[in-house]
Amino acid sequence: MPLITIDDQPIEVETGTLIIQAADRLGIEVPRFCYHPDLRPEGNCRMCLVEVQGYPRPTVACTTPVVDGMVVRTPHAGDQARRAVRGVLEFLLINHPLDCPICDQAGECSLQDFYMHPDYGLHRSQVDPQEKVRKRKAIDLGPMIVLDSERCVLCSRCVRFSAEVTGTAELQFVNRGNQVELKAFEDRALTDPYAGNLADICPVGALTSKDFRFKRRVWHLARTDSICAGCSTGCNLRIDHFQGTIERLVPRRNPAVNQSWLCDEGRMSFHALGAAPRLTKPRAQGTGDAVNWDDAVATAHGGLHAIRRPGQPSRLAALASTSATNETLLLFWRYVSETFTAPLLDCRLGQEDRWVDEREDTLLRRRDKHPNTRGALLLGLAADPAGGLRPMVAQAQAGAIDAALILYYPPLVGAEDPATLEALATLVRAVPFSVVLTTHEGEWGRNATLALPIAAWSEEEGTYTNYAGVVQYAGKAVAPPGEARAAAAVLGGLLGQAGRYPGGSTVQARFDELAAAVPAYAGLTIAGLASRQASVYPPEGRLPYGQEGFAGH
Amino acid sequence: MSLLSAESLAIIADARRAGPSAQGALLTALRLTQRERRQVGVAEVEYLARLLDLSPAVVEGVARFYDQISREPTGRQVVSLCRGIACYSRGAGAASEALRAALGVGPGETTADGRITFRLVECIGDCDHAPAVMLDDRFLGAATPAGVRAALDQG
Amino acid sequence: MERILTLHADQGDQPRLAVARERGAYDGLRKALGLTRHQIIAEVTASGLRGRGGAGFPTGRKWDFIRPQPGQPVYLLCNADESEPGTFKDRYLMERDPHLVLEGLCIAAYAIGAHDVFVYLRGEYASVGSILAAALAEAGEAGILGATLLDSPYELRINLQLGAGAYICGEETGLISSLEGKRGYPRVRPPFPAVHGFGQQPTVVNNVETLANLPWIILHGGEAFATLGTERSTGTKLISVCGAVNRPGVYEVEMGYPLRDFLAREAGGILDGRALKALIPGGTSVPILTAREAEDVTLDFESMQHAGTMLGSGGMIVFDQTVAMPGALATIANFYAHESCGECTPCREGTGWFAWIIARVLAGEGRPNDLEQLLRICANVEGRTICGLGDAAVQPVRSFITKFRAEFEALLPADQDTRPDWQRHGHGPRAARHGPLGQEAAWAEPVAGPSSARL
Amino acid sequence: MDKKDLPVINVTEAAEAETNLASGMGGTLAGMRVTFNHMVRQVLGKDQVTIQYPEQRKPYSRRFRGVHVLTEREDGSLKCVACYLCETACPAECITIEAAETPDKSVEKVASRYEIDLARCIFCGFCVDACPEEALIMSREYDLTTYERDSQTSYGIGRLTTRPEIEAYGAGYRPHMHYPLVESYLPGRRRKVTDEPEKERS
Repeated sequence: MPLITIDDQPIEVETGTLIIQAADRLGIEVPRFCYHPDLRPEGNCRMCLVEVQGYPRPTVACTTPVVDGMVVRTPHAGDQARRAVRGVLEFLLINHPLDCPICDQAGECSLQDFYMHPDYGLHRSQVDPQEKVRKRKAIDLGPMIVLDSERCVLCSRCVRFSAEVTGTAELQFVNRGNQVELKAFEDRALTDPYAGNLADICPVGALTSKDFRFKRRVWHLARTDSICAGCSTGCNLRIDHFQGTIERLVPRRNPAVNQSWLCDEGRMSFHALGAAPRLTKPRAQGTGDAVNWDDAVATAHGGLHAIRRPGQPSRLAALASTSATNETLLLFWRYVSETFTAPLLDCRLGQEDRWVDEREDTLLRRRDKHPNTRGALLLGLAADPAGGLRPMVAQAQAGAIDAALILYYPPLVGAEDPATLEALATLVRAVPFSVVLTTHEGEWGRNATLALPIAAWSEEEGTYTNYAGVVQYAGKAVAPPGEARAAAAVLGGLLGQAGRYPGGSTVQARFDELAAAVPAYAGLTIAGLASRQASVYPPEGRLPYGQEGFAGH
Repeated sequence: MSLLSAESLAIIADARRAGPSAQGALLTALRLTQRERRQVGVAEVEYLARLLDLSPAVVEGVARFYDQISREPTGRQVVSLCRGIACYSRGAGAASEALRAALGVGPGETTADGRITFRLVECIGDCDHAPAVMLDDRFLGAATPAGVRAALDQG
Repeated sequence: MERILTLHADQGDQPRLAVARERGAYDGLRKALGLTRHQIIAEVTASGLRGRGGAGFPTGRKWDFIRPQPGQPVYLLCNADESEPGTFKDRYLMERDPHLVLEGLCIAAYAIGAHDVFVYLRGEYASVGSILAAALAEAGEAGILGATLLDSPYELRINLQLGAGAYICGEETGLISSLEGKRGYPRVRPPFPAVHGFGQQPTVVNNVETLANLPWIILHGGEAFATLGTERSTGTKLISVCGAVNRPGVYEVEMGYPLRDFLAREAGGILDGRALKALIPGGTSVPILTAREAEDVTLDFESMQHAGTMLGSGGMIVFDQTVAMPGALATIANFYAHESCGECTPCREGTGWFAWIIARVLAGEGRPNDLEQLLRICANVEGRTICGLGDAAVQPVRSFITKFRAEFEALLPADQDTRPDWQRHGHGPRAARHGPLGQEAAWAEPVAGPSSARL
Repeated sequence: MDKKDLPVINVTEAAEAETNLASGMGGTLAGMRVTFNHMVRQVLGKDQVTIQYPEQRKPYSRRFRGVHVLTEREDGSLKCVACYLCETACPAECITIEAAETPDKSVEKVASRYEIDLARCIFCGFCVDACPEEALIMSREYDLTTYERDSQTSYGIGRLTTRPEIEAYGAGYRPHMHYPLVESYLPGRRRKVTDEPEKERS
């Protein structure tokens, strides 16, 4: 393996590694616009010029593979490189509009950051603002993207993304010289379902998010790392929120799960939380709305406990959700199996256990729109092949069910399936005593004996296990509305009523219990998840996405 | 319906086979389209995109890279005056004015009747006849209004 | 003097195959087919032939880089995109002696094992293209360039491709991109075309004139070729001279031929007996030479390099005393601003900035520090770009300003304005920066400006 | 210098002089005279120290940091493009902005809501310093007395642009007041901020 030194720091890397990658590994910031780890390097922005001992002129770090013994100096250490990068940055700015006050990129803009860098920025402008080349502004490119070609630095990241990743090739450059302009043919709306990523990969304010447009200045945003709950892929993302409201979702790079991408449905999924009215107070049938949590939990357990028949199976229909976190599911499973004898316990509304293995497209999206189906399956919540919501309904209609405990989260991506809602409604109507834990007001839950408001995605922390068995931690960004509580807390309460151990108070503790209870998770910890991609499925730890690969690659 | 003549389509088909990639035929296709349609506008771009199985954006991007491919229709005859350094030093400026007067249109313009387009082009490699002028693909040698007129009339 | 390229070119009937055959066309190819590839490459290497496109890279070495994997196709691309301002030698060859070019093409293809050849002609050479096509057809019917070469079993398919007006497509990787049906963007090297070229396959790109030397080299041997010219510039060179001379045109001279004699004899002296002011020896992409500098230069790579310029494409542009340098530079700067492909930053913005500043200087609206500004921009463009166009654009700007500074300074106002540049308003014409470059470019008449202090 | 050049004060003489005065009514009268003179001048209305506020007001410096004013372009449109820099700079967190899009592509972004809670404002002027376009300046208006707190101390776009007080007091503190970089107009008056007179008219 070649051994090279960058700014006097030695590093050994695999053959074929690019200088810029080696520098990144050393944590040395090499300024760049066109280079992106998940796109083919093109070396056109010339911002990553570095000097290599023995080379007559500065060379681009993003296309030059390391050679053993190479001695590299970045602009931070080398005068030649510094002069080169200063020059390139000045060129990039001579025709850049003075838009920062109205540009959504401001605050997370490479041009701004680099210009403010003492090593290669802070030059005095030599051009009159009136002289700049004018191009077209505020061009609407469909539901996701707004294009401002004047701000474009022509790094071609977007062009390569639409050509290599989505294969739609909807963006191209036209003209020549300093008249070159980024353009979608006839300004047509971008059709590919991953267009939102263009706003992320654009290093400047040329391609910005239409949904986030003018909402907030980015420096006001608080950031929480999380996992997309839109489907069973479990793309890594960051929740940007301000004073308790989610403003946008942006992908986090994870080469093993979603590279740097996020589908538009996932990106917009947070809007689903506010789309319908939320359930904010525990509600008991008959008695108006005024039920406090303690009474509610007590009543719930009381009613459920009452149906137990000594020596005989309990006629309880317990329906968990494949959208719940592993920790919630463990408590649900524990409460049901520790309190009742042979109840109907399942997590399927439909065919989740089959859909979880089906792709929706060749890039990220999967047919199963639940984030944690694999986790639920690993917990044995779909043990009975004939189980699921529909059989429960059938039995309830046959009068074979005395009580129902339902945990339900509306999907964040795609509309709720009316048939499923109808089935739920029927189940609730058909059983004499029903406890519903859910996030939103819903017709189907009207007749429930007890409706308990729980926290939705982004309002509680926990782990999800994606289709391929990668266990990932999702943080809590905002507080649940009203009196809503994390489902884990509610189930813990029920366990307490049952005189059982209510589970740990922190997510770490609850996950340790999961690791202890479920062999697949043995030896894992929350802290460990962050550092490595733990795959618990299939058990031998083979990563299916390894073979599946991604579109356009 | 096809925007291009059968023989053009045949040539494009050959070009697709000649190179390692089908997209290699795009340049030829653009030239033929420009010659037959006198422009590569929206309709032409979409047609070529379908023909060569490319995205319209890609076709437009390539089309708008080259000087000889024009978005707006050009005249039936294109007079190209060289503004290269050699021709400049031999009075292309004066020639430009003379031609403007003779043709009634300035550089970059097309006559109202859509017959003649007058362009200034970069060095066309006819420097020994500076200031050099072309009519379509023909080198006319040194640019004199009379000479250009004659050439225009004989078509 | 020994003539290699223009031996028959002056006879009008040379394009006719029958005539050309009588004069020995394709004899070199016949002999080449009797040799092995390595023998041919050895001959060419021995001949010391260097690329005639402008860079002067040894042709034998270039061929030697081709090491295809088994079953991997190899491509030969003939660079006939002769767009360098002031250069028209390749056009001369292809029009007057197409079979010589085709013969060289076949030899080269055979030498590197290429079965598919593409001749990339610039769009403006459509008429030249039809001459080549006719010659090609004739040679095809005669069974010379049919499915196979002469009577050998060697398959060769020659394709003509016309460009559509883009200087950058004369750059070898830009030519490859254009041929692949993409925007003519040059590519970052490494990987070199010899490894990943046309369609990611091993590719050689040779200039027309380079190829035209091959038949002679094969017939008379590399040694013989090496005896011509100077030690490191062997053979002869086509010089296309234009501008202020009495007999502009294409002339073949032996390398090392004195420039003074060339101007006096071949070029027929300066126009109307005026005095030489300056000349650009190898297309606008090389530094200009003042009359004094030009005095004892000889026409070969080393001497030109020694004089601080390059032989380049051999497109010689001569200026007499009546030409004002600022106007000339504006024309050249507009050319590069117009022809920069816009892919990489320094060239895209730098060439535009050159044109813009020079335009306003010419319009008498320059700023006092504009010349320093231009030189500063030169330093920021040179050596920072993907391809050679950036460097090429720098050469004229820097050499014109340093060698004819007085003429530029005469156009600049004295500095009263003390405000920082970004606060000054109302500079120069927008033409250089706005709208599709060029059609609006203001003409500056080449009338006599204040003559340079150096003359 | 020489010792004998030093000025000499004979303390004893001075002391004697005072004792003589004090012995008579002289000192008292002297004092009375001063008091009397002042009384007369006050009554006759010459150089009064107090003024009859609010009927009378004192002019303030043009750098006075009073209630804010949102300036306009020449065409009368609001200059503020909701860049949030003032909100970001405000140490009292009393500025609330909401941005909206405008069809005018040369502007793109405008403030649909701009509110300064003057009950929280400390009139430090950071907001004005932060504004890149002199879209927000301060006026010389200083009397903010109201009967209600929230409803009347929180100024929205309306009150920040159209108030008789702006007319009365004129423009106050703004950066570059001596080296104007940008053009801004006082709301509704089509008068350049830079044309503001040195002294306030009364």
